[in-house]
Amino acid sequence: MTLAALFFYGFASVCVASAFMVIAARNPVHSVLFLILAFVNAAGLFILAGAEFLAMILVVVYVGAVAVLFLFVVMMLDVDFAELRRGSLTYLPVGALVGVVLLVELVLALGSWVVTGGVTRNLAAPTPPLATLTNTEALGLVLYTRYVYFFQIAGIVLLVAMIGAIVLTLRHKPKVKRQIVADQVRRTKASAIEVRQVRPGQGL
Amino acid sequence: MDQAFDLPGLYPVLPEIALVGGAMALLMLAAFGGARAAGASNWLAIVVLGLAAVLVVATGTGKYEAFAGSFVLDDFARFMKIVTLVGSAAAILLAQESVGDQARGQYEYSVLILLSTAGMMVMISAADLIALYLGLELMSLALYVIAASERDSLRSSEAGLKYFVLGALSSGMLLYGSSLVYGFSGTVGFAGIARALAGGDSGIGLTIGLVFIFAGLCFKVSAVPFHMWTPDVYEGAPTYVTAFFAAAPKVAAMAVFMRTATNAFAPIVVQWQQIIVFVAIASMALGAFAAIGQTNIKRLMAYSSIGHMGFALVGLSAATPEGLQGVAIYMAIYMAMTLGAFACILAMRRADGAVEQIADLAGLARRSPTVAFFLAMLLFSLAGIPPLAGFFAKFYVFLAAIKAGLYALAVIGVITSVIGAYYYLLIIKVMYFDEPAPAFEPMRGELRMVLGVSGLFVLLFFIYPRPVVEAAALAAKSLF
Amino acid sequence: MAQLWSDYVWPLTVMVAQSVLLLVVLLLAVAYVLYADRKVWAAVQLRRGPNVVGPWGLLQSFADLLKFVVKEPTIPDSANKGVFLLAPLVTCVLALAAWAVIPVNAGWVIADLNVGILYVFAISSLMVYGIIMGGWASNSKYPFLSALRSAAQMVSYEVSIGFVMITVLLCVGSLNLTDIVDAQDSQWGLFGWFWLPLFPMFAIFFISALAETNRPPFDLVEAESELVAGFMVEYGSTPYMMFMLGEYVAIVTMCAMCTILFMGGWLPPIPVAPFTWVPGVVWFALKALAVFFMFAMVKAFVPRYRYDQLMRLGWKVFLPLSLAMVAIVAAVLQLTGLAPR
Amino acid sequence: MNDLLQDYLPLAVFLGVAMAIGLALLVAPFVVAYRRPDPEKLSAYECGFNAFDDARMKFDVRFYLVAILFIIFDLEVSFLFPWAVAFGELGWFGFWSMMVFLAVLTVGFAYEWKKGALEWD
Repeated sequence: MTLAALFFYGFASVCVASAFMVIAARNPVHSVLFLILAFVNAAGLFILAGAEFLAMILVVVYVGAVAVLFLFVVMMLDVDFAELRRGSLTYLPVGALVGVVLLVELVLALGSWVVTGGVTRNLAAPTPPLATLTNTEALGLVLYTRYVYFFQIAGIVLLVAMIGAIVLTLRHKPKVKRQIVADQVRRTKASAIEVRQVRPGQGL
Repeated sequence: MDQAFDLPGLYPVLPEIALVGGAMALLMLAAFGGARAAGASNWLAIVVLGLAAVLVVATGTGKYEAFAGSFVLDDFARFMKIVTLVGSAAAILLAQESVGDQARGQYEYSVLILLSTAGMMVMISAADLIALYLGLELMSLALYVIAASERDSLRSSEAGLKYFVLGALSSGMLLYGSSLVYGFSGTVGFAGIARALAGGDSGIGLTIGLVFIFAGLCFKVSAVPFHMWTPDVYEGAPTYVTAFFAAAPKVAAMAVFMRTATNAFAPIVVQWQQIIVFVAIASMALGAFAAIGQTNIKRLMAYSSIGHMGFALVGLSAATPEGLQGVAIYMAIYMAMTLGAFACILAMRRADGAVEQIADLAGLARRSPTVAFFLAMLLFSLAGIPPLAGFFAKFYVFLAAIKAGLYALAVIGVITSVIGAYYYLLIIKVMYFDEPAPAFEPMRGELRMVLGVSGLFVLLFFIYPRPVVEAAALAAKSLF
Repeated sequence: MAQLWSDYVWPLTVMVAQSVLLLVVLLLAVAYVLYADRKVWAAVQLRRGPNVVGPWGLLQSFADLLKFVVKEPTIPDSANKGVFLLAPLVTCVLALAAWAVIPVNAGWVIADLNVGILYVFAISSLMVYGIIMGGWASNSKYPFLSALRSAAQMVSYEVSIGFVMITVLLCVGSLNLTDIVDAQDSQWGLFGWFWLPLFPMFAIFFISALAETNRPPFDLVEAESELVAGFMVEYGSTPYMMFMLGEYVAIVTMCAMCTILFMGGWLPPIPVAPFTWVPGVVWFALKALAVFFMFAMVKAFVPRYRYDQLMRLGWKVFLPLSLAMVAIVAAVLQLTGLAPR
Repeated sequence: MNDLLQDYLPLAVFLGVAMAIGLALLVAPFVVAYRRPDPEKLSAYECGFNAFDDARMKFDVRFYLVAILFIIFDLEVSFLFPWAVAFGELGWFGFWSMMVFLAVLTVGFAYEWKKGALEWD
């Protein structure tokens, strides 16, 4: 178990350090890369907590998809981030204050935390022991039946995201000639070839 | 697998299903049906909203639960849902623009309104934190898109982005709070949280969680420490979108606020009462003072709505059935007034496009006396002058506050509403006594309809207030 | 002290030894896969292919390695140095990392994860980073265009691969790769493997795997006639080699995944005596090699896709098809009661 | 729990060894190879002439759209994984639950298709 503790402190400290670097890095691309590092370490922490499915999903969704979009934006958008950043120092005291307040509250909250009997008694669906059920399956057993309502709302949220993405970004360039495969396939000899008799010296 | 999930259990959720199903059908119809179907989408959306309202009413009375208690349909939910549905339908009517505004013909607007309304319904019926969060996100995500929907307008894009960034921040706070509450109580259900709180051994964590959840909800109702987005978004978004923002989402957010406060956190009422009292005072004061210098009428409406949310929260801070009844009445009347006022703002259009300065209203009484009269009535009502509806709205919440012993709060409320009356009266003065500005184009039929209905409601409310007052009383009772 | 030895040091040594063994075998395999690729391609074009270094050119790949190591490494002045060097490392290490969970025989696996297939899926969705980082850090136009193209391309086919995996999982009921192979074990031998009932998905997986690894006919990333060498333009020496290595390891991974998901992994094709005597790892290698042969043949005789055709194939053909197949497979399993419990 | 971590320890070791091999390969030429950089050698390649301008440029919003759509479908796939694993025990309710979810997203997909978001021009 000491090994687990070692890994925990490793993941946790790298995670915090890279989270700090996300806001401290000068180059926005480096920020995103540090964000990815933070995500990967968070996934490591999830594994240590026994949530292997969530760890993998974190990597697949956040690192594999969301961060790609972030990278697209910061790499390719050609935004002058140094310029954007110039004014931000004036907000530093306020931001620092909010951060400190959050930290104090977190310390207060967690400092007083004891897992009381009430907490475990109230659990709606306690996680079954890993030996009997992998946590992917445990999740599958409740997500689509017991929590079907939330699951379906999540689907609708994704639908809104799709509509939103298209409403906000889709623009058609005028006069673009597109390949219509069905039309090409539908062409037959009869519709494509016309046999004409060409008289010499006269043309068509 | 679980026999609790048979189909009859879905009966109370039918309005939501109708909304979402209707929205998807509309989307498909408009995408594949060509220009005519797309043109009819606004009316079809109103039909869907009407159908949902009928389904809500058809559930009769009494309390239904679905999905293991995540969804509650009680009298409170019914009242708020009807108000929300009416607000959304009116917003679609207001957006039904016939003349060359650029974003028209986009059927996505009505589809997004339907989906956003579905999110509001989920929020109103939410009896656990997950449903609350998902409903809120569904509503907000659609709203972000709508706010930025005029892509060629820099202001609209900016409004959308601002709203999105601050909205995401508020969602983050809400989630942070929710996770603290879950961690300390072991449950996300409101009933379970109340049980854990009543058990009393949960420590300070639940209170901190409560603060964050309330902060997130204050963002959505634009109450004071979290109101920064409101003026910019109201001003930047297209006017018909602002009209929607000012009405239905506020009602839904206030409803979820009320249910969370009274159901989940009832045992620590003393703690949250302090927060709400502070927020109410700050909102009322800011709404009254900041609005005075405004020249843009949409910005003014933003500050006005901040102030009104403060007044509504006065009722909530009483934490009694009377107080909540007052909030319910307040939200219904507020929505009617706001929609009417926005109908007038949307009618402020000259041949070269829409205008939104207060000075443009100058001499409206001479140009179109009927519109001026109705707008004046609405403004009087917003100011809370008897015997108009706005007066009763304030009357009920202040009465509840006094009964609950919050005398100082009631006094501050009265003072701020007197100060607030100043800027409403200023507009009336501009309309009636200033030199006429160039005339507006004639008002569209739909705007006339919304203005007429809301004007008459505001004007005649005092003759027969019983249906609303009694429904609100029933609604408030079902929360306790 | 003795306890420290038996609890920590010895197991760790074993793990390191296993890892090194697997990696060495894998890298050797890649060296010969590369050789095979060139030979097949050459044969199709009636050439000899590599035939100078060693007997029949068998040592060609090692000579290449040596050559790369002694080449001068250059880092362009305008490049972002850290990211420029990180990119090939990421590509190479990620490609190798997938092999930690791939079982080459019953029980022959470094880490037998409950979520094995998800891990492979996660790794393959990360492979895009090497290319984006390399393309961006070079600060040069061709790599930049290539990085864009490849990111959109890999991302588009990722979705279909996900759906294909889902159909297989529906038939298995576990994310563990060993379980997936075991689920194909039946008395009908190769006719009990999933390639037969899920044939359309097998085809989609194979083609998506080509696109995912930027193999021809989907090699728009390097498309030498338009982008010179794509995101690798500015690279030389071992950083360049590491990109190539990563690419080929990823190809071998995809072949292995094809084998595990659809071709019964290490199971013998006919479950009777002479075939069952052969060690599973041999079957596994043979099957993976067969899939790789198809990879090589496709490269040799299918012309390159145009970018819009590539996107159309991914989004408008594979995505709806594989989505529909998920529903169909689920419905059939549910109706026939064949779903694993 | 402990068993779970024991599954992952070899993975960590394997990643470590792979990383070591990668680093060794990366560093090798910097140690052994001959190096004599000059400005021509270190300039960005652009078909033989000097680069016209910076390689950082704005590009088509379409790439963002593809990335966004990918995120949505990726999430859809993530929702499918636990479903597929627990499928046998979910019964018809679980089946229809997922079919409704997929139907909602298929509506979105059809809309995208019709709007031309999947076209590439």
